[in-house]
Amino acid sequence: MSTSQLAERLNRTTRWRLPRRQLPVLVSLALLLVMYGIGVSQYQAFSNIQVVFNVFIDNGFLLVVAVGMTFVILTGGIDLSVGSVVAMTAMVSAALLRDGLPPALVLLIALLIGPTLGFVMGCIIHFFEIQPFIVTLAGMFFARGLCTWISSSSIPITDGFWTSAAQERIRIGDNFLTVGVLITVVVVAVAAYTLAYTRLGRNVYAIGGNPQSALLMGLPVGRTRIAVYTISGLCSAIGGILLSFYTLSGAPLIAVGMELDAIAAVVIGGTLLTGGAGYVLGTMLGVLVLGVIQTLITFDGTLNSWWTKIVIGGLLFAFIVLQRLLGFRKKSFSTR
Amino acid sequence: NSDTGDNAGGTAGDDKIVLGFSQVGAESGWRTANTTSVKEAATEAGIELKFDDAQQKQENQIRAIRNFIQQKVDVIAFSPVVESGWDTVLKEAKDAQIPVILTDRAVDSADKTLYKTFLGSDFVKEGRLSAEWLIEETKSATGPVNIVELQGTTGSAPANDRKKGFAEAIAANPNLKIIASQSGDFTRAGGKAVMEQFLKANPKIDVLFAHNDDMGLGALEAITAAGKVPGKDIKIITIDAVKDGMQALADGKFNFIAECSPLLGPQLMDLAKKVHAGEEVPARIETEETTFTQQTAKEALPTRKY
Amino acid sequence: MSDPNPVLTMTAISKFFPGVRALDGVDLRLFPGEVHALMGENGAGKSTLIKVLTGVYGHDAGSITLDGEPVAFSGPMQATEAGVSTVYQEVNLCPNLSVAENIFIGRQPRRLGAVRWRDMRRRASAVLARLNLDLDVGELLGSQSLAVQQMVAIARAVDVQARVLILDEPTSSLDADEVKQLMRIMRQLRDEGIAIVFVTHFLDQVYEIADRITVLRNGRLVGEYPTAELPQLALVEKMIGKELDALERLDEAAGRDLAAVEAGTPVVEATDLGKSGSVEPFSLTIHRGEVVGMAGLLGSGRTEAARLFFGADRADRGQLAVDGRPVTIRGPVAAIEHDIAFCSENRRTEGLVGELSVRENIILALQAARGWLRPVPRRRQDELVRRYIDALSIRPNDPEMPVRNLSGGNQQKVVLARWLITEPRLLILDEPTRGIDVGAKAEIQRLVVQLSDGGMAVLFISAELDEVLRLSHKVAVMRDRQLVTELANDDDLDADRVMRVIAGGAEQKDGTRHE
Amino acid sequence: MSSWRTRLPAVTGHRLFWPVVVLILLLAANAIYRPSFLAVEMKNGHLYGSLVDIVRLSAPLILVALGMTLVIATGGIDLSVGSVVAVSGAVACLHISQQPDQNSLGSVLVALAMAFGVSLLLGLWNGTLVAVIGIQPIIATLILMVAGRGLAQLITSGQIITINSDPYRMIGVGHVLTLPFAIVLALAVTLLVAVLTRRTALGMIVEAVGGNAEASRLAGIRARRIKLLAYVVSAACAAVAGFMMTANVSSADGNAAGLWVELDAILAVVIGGTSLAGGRFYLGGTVVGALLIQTLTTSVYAMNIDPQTALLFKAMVVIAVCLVQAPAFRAKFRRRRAMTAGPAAPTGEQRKEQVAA
Ligand SMILES: Nc1ncnc2c1ncn2[C@@H]1O[C@H](COP(=O)(O)OP(=O)(O)OP(=O)(O)O)[C@@H](O)[C@H]1O
Ligand SMILES: Nc1ncnc2c1ncn2[C@@H]1O[C@H](COP(=O)(O)OP(=O)(O)OP(=O)(O)O)[C@@H](O)[C@H]1O
Ligand SMILES: [Mg+2]
Ligand SMILES: [Mg+2]
Repeated sequence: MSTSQLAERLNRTTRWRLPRRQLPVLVSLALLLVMYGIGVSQYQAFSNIQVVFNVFIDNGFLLVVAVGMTFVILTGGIDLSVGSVVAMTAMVSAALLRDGLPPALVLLIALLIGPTLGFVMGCIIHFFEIQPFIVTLAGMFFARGLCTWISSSSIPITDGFWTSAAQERIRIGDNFLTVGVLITVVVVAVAAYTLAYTRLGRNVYAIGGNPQSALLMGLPVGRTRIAVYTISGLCSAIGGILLSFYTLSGAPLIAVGMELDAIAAVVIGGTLLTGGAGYVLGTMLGVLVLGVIQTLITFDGTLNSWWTKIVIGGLLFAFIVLQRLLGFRKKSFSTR
Repeated sequence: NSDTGDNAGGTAGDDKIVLGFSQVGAESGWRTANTTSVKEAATEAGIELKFDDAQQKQENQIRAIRNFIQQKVDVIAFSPVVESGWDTVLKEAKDAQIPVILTDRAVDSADKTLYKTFLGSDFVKEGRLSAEWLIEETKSATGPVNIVELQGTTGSAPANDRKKGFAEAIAANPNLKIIASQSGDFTRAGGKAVMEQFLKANPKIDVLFAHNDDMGLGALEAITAAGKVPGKDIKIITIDAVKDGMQALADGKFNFIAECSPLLGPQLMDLAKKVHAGEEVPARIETEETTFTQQTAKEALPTRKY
Repeated sequence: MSDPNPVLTMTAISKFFPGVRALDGVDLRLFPGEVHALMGENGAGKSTLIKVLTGVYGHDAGSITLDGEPVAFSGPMQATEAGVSTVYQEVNLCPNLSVAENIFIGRQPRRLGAVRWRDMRRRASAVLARLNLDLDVGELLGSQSLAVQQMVAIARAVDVQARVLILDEPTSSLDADEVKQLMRIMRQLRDEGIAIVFVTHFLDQVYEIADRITVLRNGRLVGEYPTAELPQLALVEKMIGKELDALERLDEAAGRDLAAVEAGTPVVEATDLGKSGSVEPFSLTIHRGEVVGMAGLLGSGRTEAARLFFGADRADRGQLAVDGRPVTIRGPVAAIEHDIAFCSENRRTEGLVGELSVRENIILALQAARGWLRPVPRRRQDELVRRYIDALSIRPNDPEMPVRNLSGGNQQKVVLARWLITEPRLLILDEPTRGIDVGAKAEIQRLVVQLSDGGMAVLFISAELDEVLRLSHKVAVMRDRQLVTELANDDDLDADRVMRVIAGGAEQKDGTRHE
Repeated sequence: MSSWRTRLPAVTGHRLFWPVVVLILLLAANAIYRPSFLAVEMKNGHLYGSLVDIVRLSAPLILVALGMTLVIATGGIDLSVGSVVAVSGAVACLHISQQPDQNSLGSVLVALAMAFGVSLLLGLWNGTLVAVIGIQPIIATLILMVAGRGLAQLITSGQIITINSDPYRMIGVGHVLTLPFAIVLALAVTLLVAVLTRRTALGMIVEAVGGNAEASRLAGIRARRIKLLAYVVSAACAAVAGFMMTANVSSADGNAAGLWVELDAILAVVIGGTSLAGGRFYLGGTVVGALLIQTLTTSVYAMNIDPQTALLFKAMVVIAVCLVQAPAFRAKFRRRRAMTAGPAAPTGEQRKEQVAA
């Protein structure tokens, strides 16, 4: 009948578009490899596997935070509190450890406050219909305020569990990874699975696509929205723990501006800020891009402070424009 | 440029020392002078410098140190953004047998073997010197002396230490009282905005203690706008001794500056050569610093480098 | 009907919006195994009643029972769980998800908590096949035409094993064949004992399928009638609340004189205009005072062709001439400069700015044409807006109401008004009567006749062949993204013949017009 | 929704009612802490007092936030304003510092023109990335946020450039008719933007683009050009703010000038009632938002709140503003009251659901 004719034609005309949905991610990957290649060709030591490992070691917490941010951005929201929550988690852990609490308990408390704050923010956003930007900005002030309130100077961590977690080297040949990297990988895997294979994950995409429709389709919009901010809080808390492994201390001014890095990583990874489209793996690429840019600059070692900033901006620009031109993503989905 | 890359590859026989230096950032004129000093001194001393700017982030600094280790530089030097949290990466440097020199700010590692030496000023001492001058100055004062304090960025090491040094030193003197203390974020604009409100809230302010020159310079404008004479109605004590600050001191607008010298370059290069050669160096080297009064500032001003 | 126990009752429901009384003591009874038509003019409160029922809106008075138990759903999620499945007016799906997901989201097949994608796609294909629709369910919904989206929404609702199925204007963007499929499914579900609420402005469909009719007017209940006892004319009168002569007068407009307009000057001529991947090159001339109808199946490329005239999409081959002079139309701005207007079929994404008021939406195109430096004086705005609110009977007639608060049909009228005030020479109307009630539809049709009599050229796209035939001087038929032929609208042209051409039977693509 | 509006005077329904209430509460708290807080006196022929300080210090924020309002109205966001502030200040101060006579009005004007020109270029850059190349606004402007600050430091060589130029100082601390010049300037720019958007059709066009870009395009609006323009205007406003900030302390600090001002500006815009999703914008609201934020900062100093807890204080106030401003929040309390007063609505919560019919 005519409809099937129509459908058949539709299939014919649309099938070739299929890979295009993943194309931006592939383009990002290719560009990342090109950047890595440039590094290798320029600096001898760049080709060490350890350099790649270091990118993961040094950006693990950012990656975890960005993964949480991905959930939020996929619903069309934003979470500015992540950097402060990271600092707060590290700070609280350090303070509690200093006071002699057992590490297991500290870990539990530290992993609870982030999600709790996220939950509260999610509730405010949902029930009172206040823009996420402003709620999470208040959350950012609050968590950072809590940091300086706990202590205005940094608190070292000397706890045995923490130090061994921090300094444990997982040898792979001549190179090594840290415990933090393993945790990061687990978080990324769990997040990717959640987004792709659970109802919660799919609801996240639906809300990002069109929140009103999602509501009318009978999806638990409120619950999901609160959940993503809680997840983001949890990821920030995990990020904070990783950071406290990484630096073995809690400092009130650490991770300032990390929210921007995380948002940048998510968006560079191809996620739409308006929500509804994106992948955790894209976010991982985004973090790696930022990490490789930093590494390139360190290896260069000739840039002074301001040129560092200009070059970071320039590399970001080159990457994003190329990504945009090669990946050629449609601006948004039209319902046409 | 691939030839620096080759050098960084660490051909052991190469006699040119490669120094990896991780700077905090470029958050102030002081810091920039510090960077310039290190760079110039490196060229002069024939040391190849790998410079990295951490943009005030500890994460970046740790990353930089890791990369220095990868590049097998001969010596690593850095000005820590915060005191704590360096053990892990310093252990890695130690394992790679690369000596580490701290500059400007200390770290709080329990394991002192992680670094060879710490070259830098003592922030607590700067606060104390400022207080001591004030105590001397107000010896004859009978009534209470009202002090307002402009702190640096909340949570930063210099702010914490200068506040501490100052407070400890004046504690003994009941006449001296800090009546208000706020953060001016080490900036002129911050210093000015805070001082404006101090002036309105407190009819009688005798002394301003600012954690750096810039905040002092900002406060200066607020004081003038309020119709008071800086240096006379309100005595101003600051720290750093950057050029504009010294000028203000020489002009009689400031009363005292405790120097915090950014010119660590030559000393650093010396140390780098020594530790590279395996010589023993003292664990703590203080920068050669002094204090300035209005009189000494006038004399010193023409020869100041920053 | 036979069953004495209603599955659902709504009693004395009232709902107020700021300044608007959308519902005022409305009752609705729904019995198992019936199709219940909910009828009323645009803005009568049909959609609101449905949203109150499913808990999208709270209500200010009244009560709802389901199976005799009082219920108050907090939202569509609860309603769905209780067995009330709804297709809301306007497609409310997620364009960023695949077709399959849109059908199954929230109730995906799972194993151990993990969504089983393959299973889901297979079942989605099966559900769509039931509606005689065969498409790649892995495709994004947003890349499908509005009609397909509408079908997907229906498929989603139908697939749930619900006791109550609510369809708010599901047929407005469907063509005859799709409607037939939908009717078939509805009958099947009714026979299974499901109660169906059916909202539409197509009276034929009501009389084809509905068992009973509830009529609303201005937020009030007019009455509930068995379909058999309410003749069509009486229904219309109940809906609009007065005697209807507008409808009769329409037929006078039929039988338009093609020769006369063809003798006039061509306003726009397309020569081999086309866009690869979208529309095959076609040629079409529209004269002063001529109404050209466009007929074709869903997705035959009518919209695409119309967009090329307006520069909404840029043609990559062929020529467009306005007044005999070749022009390049780079975009809507250029088209508007040549006095072309385009009323898009998708009012929500391409027509309205929901946040802006009715007034602002109406003057938007005129203002854009004048440039930002020369604002339309407020007095003139008010006067223009007032005139068209009255002419098209846009309700509520408050020019400062945000347009998104208007009912679907009234929104459509706002888009129409926007283009009418620019006084174009070529007016492209893509499904202008979608979702519009009988009275207003007659109004719009009369307007088209009136405008063309006044010299305006009109390109009229509609899924309703009757309407096309009634208004056009000639009918351009599209099939498979090709303009297959032009048919003069003379006495022996009727819907059947057009249908045959559309289906690709009788007439061949010979380029010559059937005289 | 309608019932309370008829019950209470129309003012409480005004969008700005609650932010203004919080603003007044803050000022009242200050006045209680120190009664002289509200005092405005004449000193050397100038108005002098904390209130004057607040308005003067908020002038640059008002400017930045005005530009930000337009950008946000088009559905974008501009993170680079802080960097533009730094660059414009740096260019102007650098030029002046190189003049033999820093007090010459001519060279100050040249400096201003140069800096303004550079800023317009930066705005054009942002606008091009967003409107022409189609990069997401947040990331497009992030590029300049990072690189622009580097640029500012490059211009100042990382030093603080101190100048001694009376005409330039005028912008930051000068007075006209007893009023600080900065206030007058901010007022003038506000009026200019208001006239440009509300006396012409520009405002509505911007709102249409932000509300539905595709529909606007099909209505014949050059949506790209409007977006581009918004970024240019935003940069222009930031440039003037840069002059004010640097003139305030007679020095250009490439690192600190305008640091984090983008967050404050966005906050001001949002408090003012403009949605980050784009569409309707409210210039008056933005001004109130900016004043509120500056009052908050000044209160910390004036009430001598411990810097260690200042951020907590700020967080509380911000969240309080948002809550009282949110209709949904107030509705909860009204319902509470209604419950006790009379028969309650039968269903739970009424959704402020704005689904198109
Ligand atoms: N969110 C809202 N805010 C204010 N008024 C509203 C809102 N939603 C609907 N209305 C008003 O309620 C009335 C009923 O609208 P409704 O959508 O129910 O009409 P309808 O019968 O479905 O019409 P149509 O056939 O055009 O779809 C209209 O006057 C409309 O303007
Ligand atoms: N961007 C796109 N991606 C995929 N398919 C598309 C796209 N645009 C159009 N199509 C398909 O091409 C077909 C032609 O669409 P068009 O809207 O022109 O048809 P139409 O005859 O106007 O039908 P309708 O009555 O649905 O408006 C549609 O069925 C649609 O599925
Ligand atoms: Mg309706
Ligand atoms: Mg169409």
